[in-house]
Amino acid sequence: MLEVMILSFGGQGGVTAARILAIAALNEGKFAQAIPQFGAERRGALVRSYLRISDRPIRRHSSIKDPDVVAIFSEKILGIVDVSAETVVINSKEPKIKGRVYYVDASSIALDLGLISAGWPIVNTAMAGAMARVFGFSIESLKKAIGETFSGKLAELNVKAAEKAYREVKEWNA
Amino acid sequence: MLEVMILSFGGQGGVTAARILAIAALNEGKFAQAIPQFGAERRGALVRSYLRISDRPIRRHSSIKDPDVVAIFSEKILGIVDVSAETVVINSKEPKIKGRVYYVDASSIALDLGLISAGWPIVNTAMAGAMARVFGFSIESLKKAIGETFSGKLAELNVKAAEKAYREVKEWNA
Amino acid sequence: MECMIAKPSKGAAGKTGLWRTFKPIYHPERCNLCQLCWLYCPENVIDVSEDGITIDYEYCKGCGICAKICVKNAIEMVREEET
Amino acid sequence: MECMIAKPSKGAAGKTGLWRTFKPIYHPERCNLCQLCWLYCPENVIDVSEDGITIDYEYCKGCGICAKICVKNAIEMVREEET
Amino acid sequence: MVAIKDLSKEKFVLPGTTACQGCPHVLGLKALGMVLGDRAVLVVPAGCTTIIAGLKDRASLKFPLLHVPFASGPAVATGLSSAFKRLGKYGIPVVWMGDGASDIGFATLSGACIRKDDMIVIVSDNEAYMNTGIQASGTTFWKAKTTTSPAGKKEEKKDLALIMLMHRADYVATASVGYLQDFISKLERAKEIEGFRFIHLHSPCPPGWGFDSSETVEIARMAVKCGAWILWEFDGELKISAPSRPYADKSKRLPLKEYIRAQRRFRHLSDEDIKEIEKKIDEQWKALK
Amino acid sequence: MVAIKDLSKEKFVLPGTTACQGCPHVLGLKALGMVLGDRAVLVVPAGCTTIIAGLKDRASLKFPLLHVPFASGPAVATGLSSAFKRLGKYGIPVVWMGDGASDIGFATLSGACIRKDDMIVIVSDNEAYMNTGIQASGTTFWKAKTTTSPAGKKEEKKDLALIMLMHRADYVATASVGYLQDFISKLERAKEIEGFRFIHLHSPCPPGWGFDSSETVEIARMAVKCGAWILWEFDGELKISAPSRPYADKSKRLPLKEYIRAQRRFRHLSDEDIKEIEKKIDEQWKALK
Amino acid sequence: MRKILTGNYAVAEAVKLADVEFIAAYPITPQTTIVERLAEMVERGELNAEFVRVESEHSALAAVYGASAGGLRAFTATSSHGLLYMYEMCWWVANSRLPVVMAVVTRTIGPPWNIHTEHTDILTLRDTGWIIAMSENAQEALDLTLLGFKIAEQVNLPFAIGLDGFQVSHTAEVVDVPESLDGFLPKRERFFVIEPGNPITVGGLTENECSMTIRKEMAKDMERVGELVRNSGYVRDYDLVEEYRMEDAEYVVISMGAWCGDMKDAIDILREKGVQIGMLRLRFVRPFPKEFVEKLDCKVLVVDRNYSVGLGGIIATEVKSIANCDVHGIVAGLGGVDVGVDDFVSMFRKFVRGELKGWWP
Amino acid sequence: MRKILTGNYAVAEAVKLADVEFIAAYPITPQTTIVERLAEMVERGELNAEFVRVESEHSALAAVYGASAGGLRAFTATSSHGLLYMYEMCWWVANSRLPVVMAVVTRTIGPPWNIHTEHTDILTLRDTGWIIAMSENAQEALDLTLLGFKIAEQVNLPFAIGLDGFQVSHTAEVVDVPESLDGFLPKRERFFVIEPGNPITVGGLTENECSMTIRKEMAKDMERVGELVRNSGYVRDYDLVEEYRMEDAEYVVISMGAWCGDMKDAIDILREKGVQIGMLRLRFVRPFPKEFVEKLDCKVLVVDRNYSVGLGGIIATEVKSIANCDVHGIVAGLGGVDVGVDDFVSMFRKFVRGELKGWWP
Ligand SMILES: Cc1ncc(C[n+]2csc(CCOP(=O)(O)OP(=O)(O)O)c2C)c(N)n1
Ligand SMILES: Cc1ncc(C[n+]2csc(CCOP(=O)(O)OP(=O)(O)O)c2C)c(N)n1
Ligand code: SF4
Ligand code: SF4
Ligand code: SF4
Ligand code: SF4
Ligand code: SF4
Ligand code: SF4
Ligand SMILES: [Mg+2]
Ligand SMILES: [Mg+2]
Repeated sequence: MLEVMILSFGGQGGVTAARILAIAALNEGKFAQAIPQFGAERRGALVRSYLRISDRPIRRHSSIKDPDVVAIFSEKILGIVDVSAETVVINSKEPKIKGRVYYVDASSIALDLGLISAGWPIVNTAMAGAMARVFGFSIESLKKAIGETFSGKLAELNVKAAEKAYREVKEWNA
Repeated sequence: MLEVMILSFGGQGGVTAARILAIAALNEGKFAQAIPQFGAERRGALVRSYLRISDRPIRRHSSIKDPDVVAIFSEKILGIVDVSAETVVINSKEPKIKGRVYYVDASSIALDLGLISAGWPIVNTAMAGAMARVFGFSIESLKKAIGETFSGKLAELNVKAAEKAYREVKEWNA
Repeated sequence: MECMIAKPSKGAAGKTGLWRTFKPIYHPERCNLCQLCWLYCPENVIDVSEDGITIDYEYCKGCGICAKICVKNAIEMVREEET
Repeated sequence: MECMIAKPSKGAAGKTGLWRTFKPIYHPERCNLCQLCWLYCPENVIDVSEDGITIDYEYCKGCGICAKICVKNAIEMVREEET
Repeated sequence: MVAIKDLSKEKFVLPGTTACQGCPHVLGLKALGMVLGDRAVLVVPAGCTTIIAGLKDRASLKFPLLHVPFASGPAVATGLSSAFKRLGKYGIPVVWMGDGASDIGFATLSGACIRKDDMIVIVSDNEAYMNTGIQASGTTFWKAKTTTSPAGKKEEKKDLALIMLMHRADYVATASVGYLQDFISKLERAKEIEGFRFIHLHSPCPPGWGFDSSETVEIARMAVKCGAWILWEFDGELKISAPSRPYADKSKRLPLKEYIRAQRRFRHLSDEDIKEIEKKIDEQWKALK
Repeated sequence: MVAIKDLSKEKFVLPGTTACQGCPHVLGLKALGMVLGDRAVLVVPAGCTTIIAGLKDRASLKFPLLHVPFASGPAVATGLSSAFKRLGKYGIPVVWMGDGASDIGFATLSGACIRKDDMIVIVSDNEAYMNTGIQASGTTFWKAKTTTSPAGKKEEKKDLALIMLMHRADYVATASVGYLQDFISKLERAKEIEGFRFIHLHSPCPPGWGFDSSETVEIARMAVKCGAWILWEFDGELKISAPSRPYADKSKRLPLKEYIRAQRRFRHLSDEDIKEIEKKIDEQWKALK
Repeated sequence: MRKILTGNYAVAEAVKLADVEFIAAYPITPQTTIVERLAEMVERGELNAEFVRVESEHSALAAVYGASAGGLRAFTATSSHGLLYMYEMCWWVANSRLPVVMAVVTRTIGPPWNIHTEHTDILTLRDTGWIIAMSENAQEALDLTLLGFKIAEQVNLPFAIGLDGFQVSHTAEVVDVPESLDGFLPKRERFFVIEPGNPITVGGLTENECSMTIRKEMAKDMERVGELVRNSGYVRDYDLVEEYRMEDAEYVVISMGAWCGDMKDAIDILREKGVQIGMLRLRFVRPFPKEFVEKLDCKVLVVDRNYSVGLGGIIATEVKSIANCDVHGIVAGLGGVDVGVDDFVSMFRKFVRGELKGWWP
Repeated sequence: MRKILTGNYAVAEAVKLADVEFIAAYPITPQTTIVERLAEMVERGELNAEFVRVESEHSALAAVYGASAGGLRAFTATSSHGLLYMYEMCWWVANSRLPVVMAVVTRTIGPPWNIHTEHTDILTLRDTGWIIAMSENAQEALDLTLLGFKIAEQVNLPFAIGLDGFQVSHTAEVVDVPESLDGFLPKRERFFVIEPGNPITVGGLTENECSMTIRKEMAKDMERVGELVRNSGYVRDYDLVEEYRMEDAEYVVISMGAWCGDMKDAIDILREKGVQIGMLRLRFVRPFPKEFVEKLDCKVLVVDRNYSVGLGGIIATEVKSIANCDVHGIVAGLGGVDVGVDDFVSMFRKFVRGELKGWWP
């Protein structure tokens, strides 16, 4: 079982990213579970979401304390959370921290595509793209998942964002 | 323990009569309990109230099924309830039924004194007077009880009614 | 469940005629058949016909509204006999 | 019981300056000290003095209201640097 | 106005109810039966009508009738009206509630009204919680004595109908058991309209107010004649109803004192008190004009 | 009107709250602190303010503050005000509630008002249940889209302030976070009066209505300028407040369209819809004059 | 001083003796006469309290909550549907650790509408953190109300006193009313007081652990109640239970409320016939008098005037969960069905013979 | 069809599949997404039902009561304070024998305000006459909602499905959604329907005995539920409980809700270490699955995510009242405190070693 923790600011779409990836996992023939942070957070605050992916049905419902992968939706988060995991996926132009790090400039991808809400670039699909790549999902599984989540023009843009990040995500080890 | 059932129409004051007699019993150095009918009755309907008098504390709270004394506040009640008890106290010019019967014209006593409410003669204190006599209470105990229950002019009138009935109640056996 | 379902029935409170202290007595000769007494009888015990009104004494509670409402004084309240 | 009693304290939500995408930059030379920005700053992070205003960037959420309200254009919103 | 002779004689209130002698609610319910007949489906929150509706297996009212919790009336009617619509039934949910039910259930009433749910709500207002033994309610008359306002109620009577008017109810009227024909014509109108219809019915109660059971109608009429209770109707526009119209002219009004002195609940009032009330009545008339 | 410079600079809202960027509630709370200072004792039923007030041991608001169940606010204040009176304390209970709380708690609000209990009630109206995720409330604007009115709300906005006026509250006003000085002067007036004081505060919410966080004040002002939100005050008599006065003249009003088109919740509206709403606005102005 | 008082009037007397400062209540049969009497006392100046006529039970307890949070001694009373309508507030008050006292006149929950006694209503409080006492008669109604204020303020938990509807509430009996309390009820420190100048915020969002801590603390304080009842310093001695003819009992009846008086009369009758039977009357349901139930080593009959659909009598369940001996439960007198001395004589005899079924009648 | 759905969306899917005709609900976290989803379905015409936005939970259930009394299939959903606010109506609906279905997303009762899971809220229904089921995951949330309609309409009792707040309600997981129901949910006769032309009066004052009769009848019909669940004809088989690795268990854990998944993982780990441990998961709390508890003859640990102040964990009390073996209770995870696989491993090991205390953590 793969356990993933997503760190994002409210409004960035961490929860949605987890759900999209869960659907993508299902499309890959796996079992999956996406858990939003259990909180009453306002837009802007730090949010934790969780994602489990497994070949067998997932029974547990508790939060993930020791994730295999941590996904970081904003560099600023590094300033307020101590991140330690084998694998990190980060929205950034550079790797920024130590370990096995996958980095992608999801903010720019989102901004370029006009995926903005209340001033925030909505990086969820771009980050989902990067993570899908890290998890070894096919881009098709992911695109289908995005298609089920959004509709119309929005779906199109988000698919584009995911594809771009899927392509552009870079690995770095240190 | 003496167990008494009072039958009256709503508005006639059966419940008040039971309470006054309980206070009178206390004044006589006894224990007593007055139980109103447990119901949602409107003015006019038949009401049962209960009275227990004893030399020892009274513990039970259930209703009285087999009373020693039945007090009947209106002759009309005879038409709708089967009354059977060793002793009956009735508001009537005549005994009206068989057994050991104490009768007194409580309606006239009340009407004469102007004890009327919504067209009804309020016979409670007159009937309490008759019952007190039957129970062997002193008139003083009863007067005190009435004094605690009513105030001013009303107390006076009710004491008069009770005294009159206490004096006038007649015994009859058949 | 059945015990908490009730069906329409006269006399839900029994023979409420027993509640009366005063009894409405109808004087047909004074009546103009205006039906006001019928309209305002809360107990719905007055019936009207071409010949006048009838009062169902089994249920009439003797409230006295009919007598008050009748401009013709065709209803009179009299003290109920104790029987 | 104590754990459900809270006392006044800045930063109940942490350093909310982190929430900013845009940052208000003050241009004192354009300011007329009308204090409207102070009045309408929802986060209460603007302080006024005779010399102008100061913004507490530790908590300013970058909502942009101050910039909009300022008739003098003395506050400008600029994209926050990712650091 | 329908002539008395032409009113339906079918009995929806069956003789031998548990109501007190001279009960105002029963008068209202009779009128309801005359107009709505078997289209009325009653929703009855706790109150005197709970008792009046019957005991054990015997119902005193020939309507389909649901007894419901005190605060729930209009919401239950919302559900019922939805059922009638969906199942193509011709019933009209009628919430028959007391003034007390309109206190505890005011949020419910307000909610159903702003949704414009399809029902007729009648608040039969005897100006106190009678079923529990004459406690003061929001609509208890100013300065009236009740068991919870032993020195007289300190607050003015809540003006339910005006408040419902501000809710934009589809139809609002005041009525009185002293003017049944007026009430009947209002019910006729309410029956024709769809949506949320509200009638505030003035219902003097003999034991609760302290007057003889024969005087229910008279006391109700005195309230109108002295101007304390104003009959009006909002049906697109607000109109004072015929029985009240003469009393817009203050000089035509019955002296308030006569109304007040006829009731035990006002026995403690001074002449000053009465004057104070009179002033408020004037204001009330002004507000409606 | 107090000059901005003379307003108290003491902070009752402490920086670093959990409110969203551009939150209107916080603006209202700031004003409250400026006027009532440490006399205000807040009673806060569930709503966004529950969160805004702080987390864990850290309170964002420098008032004594009781969190209370959703429907209970004014009743809790009744108890508090009794305690303050008896114990000789100078506090004023202020019920700070959302529009949603005024739905479920409408009976409570109504009850406290008719008792004329001593408190200030402020309904900070962001026209939906925001804290639970933008569900429609009684005061949600006509035709606005919410998660429970996905095709737009079918009922008109409940006119809370007028309804409270009909309750004979001791003081009633409408206000807007777009005109804080007007709100502040109303709070000043409310502070001087004893009894039940009610202020209906218009509070546009960026995420709930769908506009940028920088536009809270602008949107609030647009509502006033297009006449959709009318600022008025009842203090013995009803007066339109200064910021709204120009818009009594229809020709002076901002085209409603501009207000509507600035918000995502109205994205689905047709020009017809807007015209319909415009008509209602005219009626509203008529009713107030 | 000995007086004839109904249970409801006895409660009102206690509230007066306790110098209660704030009362808010909403009428419901059979609770109304408590409230009416208090309104009258306040009106006459016999009791210097504020009496607020609220618009619902939810608001009654909300107002009482506010007054108590503001530092006042506060009281309310209700019954059945009223209790259900204020149910949310009951939880709120308990978790807030406010020493509110409430009389609950027990009554059947509808439909059908039924105003007679049943204990299912008051038992809905059993998880909330309220201390729950159940009186047998008017005397206890008075005494437990007074004890209630004392103990509530000692442990900072709200206190509910049950009175059987009509059987206690409306039955007038001999009650010994204390003339004065002689410092029995001093004012005590609260966990918090809401007042101007003290900017605390109470009840907001916290760590999840706080909810858990709060329950643990309540549990701990609840455990102190037994000792406090035994050492209250009240004019009469009380304990969480009453033991009646338990000396050598082979059979023990457990129950609570007004009909326990009838049961005692029945036990006397059976004792005369040589049956070794006694009774453990629960005067308190919360805290549950575990220590008394644990030590029983005889045949136990629990008579429940309440019912949990899908499981059984509530007290029987709780007794069974604790007792170390045979426990038989019977559900009786729901909806106020009258069960008196004769019934109990025959019920207990059937029990002794092992013939008792689950419902009576 | 397999989909990724949250528990709340799974419930909404079930409501749609059940062709519900009337929905009234009031928002409360974490129930809201059920209601929003249903509003959307109705709006889009996917579900031909009336959706009413009421002004409170009391009114939500009142409207549902009215619709159900009028003959419609009706649904609502709520949580914690919402449930407490509609509590009076819960009793009314049950006694009225209306087959209403309600989702209860479990949440801690405040203060302090806390939106996380705890089962104390849904357990306040345990006396009322509602059938109470508790799902472990989104799949069961869907299945039990569908079963709920069937069984409610078969026995004329309302049905509540519990979902752990967030853990089930908001966790998106794989759910197998039936394509259609093929006559699984036919319309059934009701005890009564309120409609014009049928002048019956329901719920008025009756003899006291009626209240008793009603409870007896409810008890009887409640007893039929187990059999009906087992023979429901649903696409998946269900029973009142789930037995997990019970074959040869010396230790049995009893609990309910979302964390039972974590417990199963913990049990697997302990099994691997040779501990003979299994689990009896309560899928239903009412009717209480007595028959399954009675037959246990091993060491039982009840893990309660709820608490009755002054007594203890609620399920532990009920299990103890029935079980014929040693039962130990622990109260854990109140206020949503996270308890996961590791915790359970260590909790169960302590239990086996006889070292477990009453609270976790
Ligand atoms: C929640 C709740 N609280 C209180 C009651 C008790 N109760 C029943 S009827 C009633 C008074 C009814 O007053 P009103 O609505 O004016 O009707 P009336 O009896 O005057 O006709 C009250 C308080 C109840 N049934 N439910
Ligand atoms: C009895 C009850 N029902 C529902 C809720 C859930 N709830 C909490 S806040 C809220 C919405 C608040 O809306 P509003 O009052 O408008 O305040 P806002 O969040 O918009 O500021 C709801 C429905 C609750 N806490 N209690
Ligand atoms: S009111 Fe008088 S006149 Fe009219 S019908 Fe009746 S009895 Fe006849
Ligand atoms: S006395 Fe009353 S009940 Fe009898 S007929 Fe006249 S109005 Fe009707
Ligand atoms: S609003 Fe602009 S001009 Fe006014 S004080 Fe602020 S910065 Fe200066
Ligand atoms: S951006 Fe917003 S929070 Fe920051 S100073 Fe300006 S108004 Fe205040
Ligand atoms: S108390 Fe009044 S309203 Fe109630 S039944 Fe009697 S007369 Fe009618
Ligand atoms: S949702 Fe709106 S009202 Fe609520 S905190 Fe955010 S901005 Fe403020
Ligand atoms: Mg009334
Ligand atoms: Mg809101």
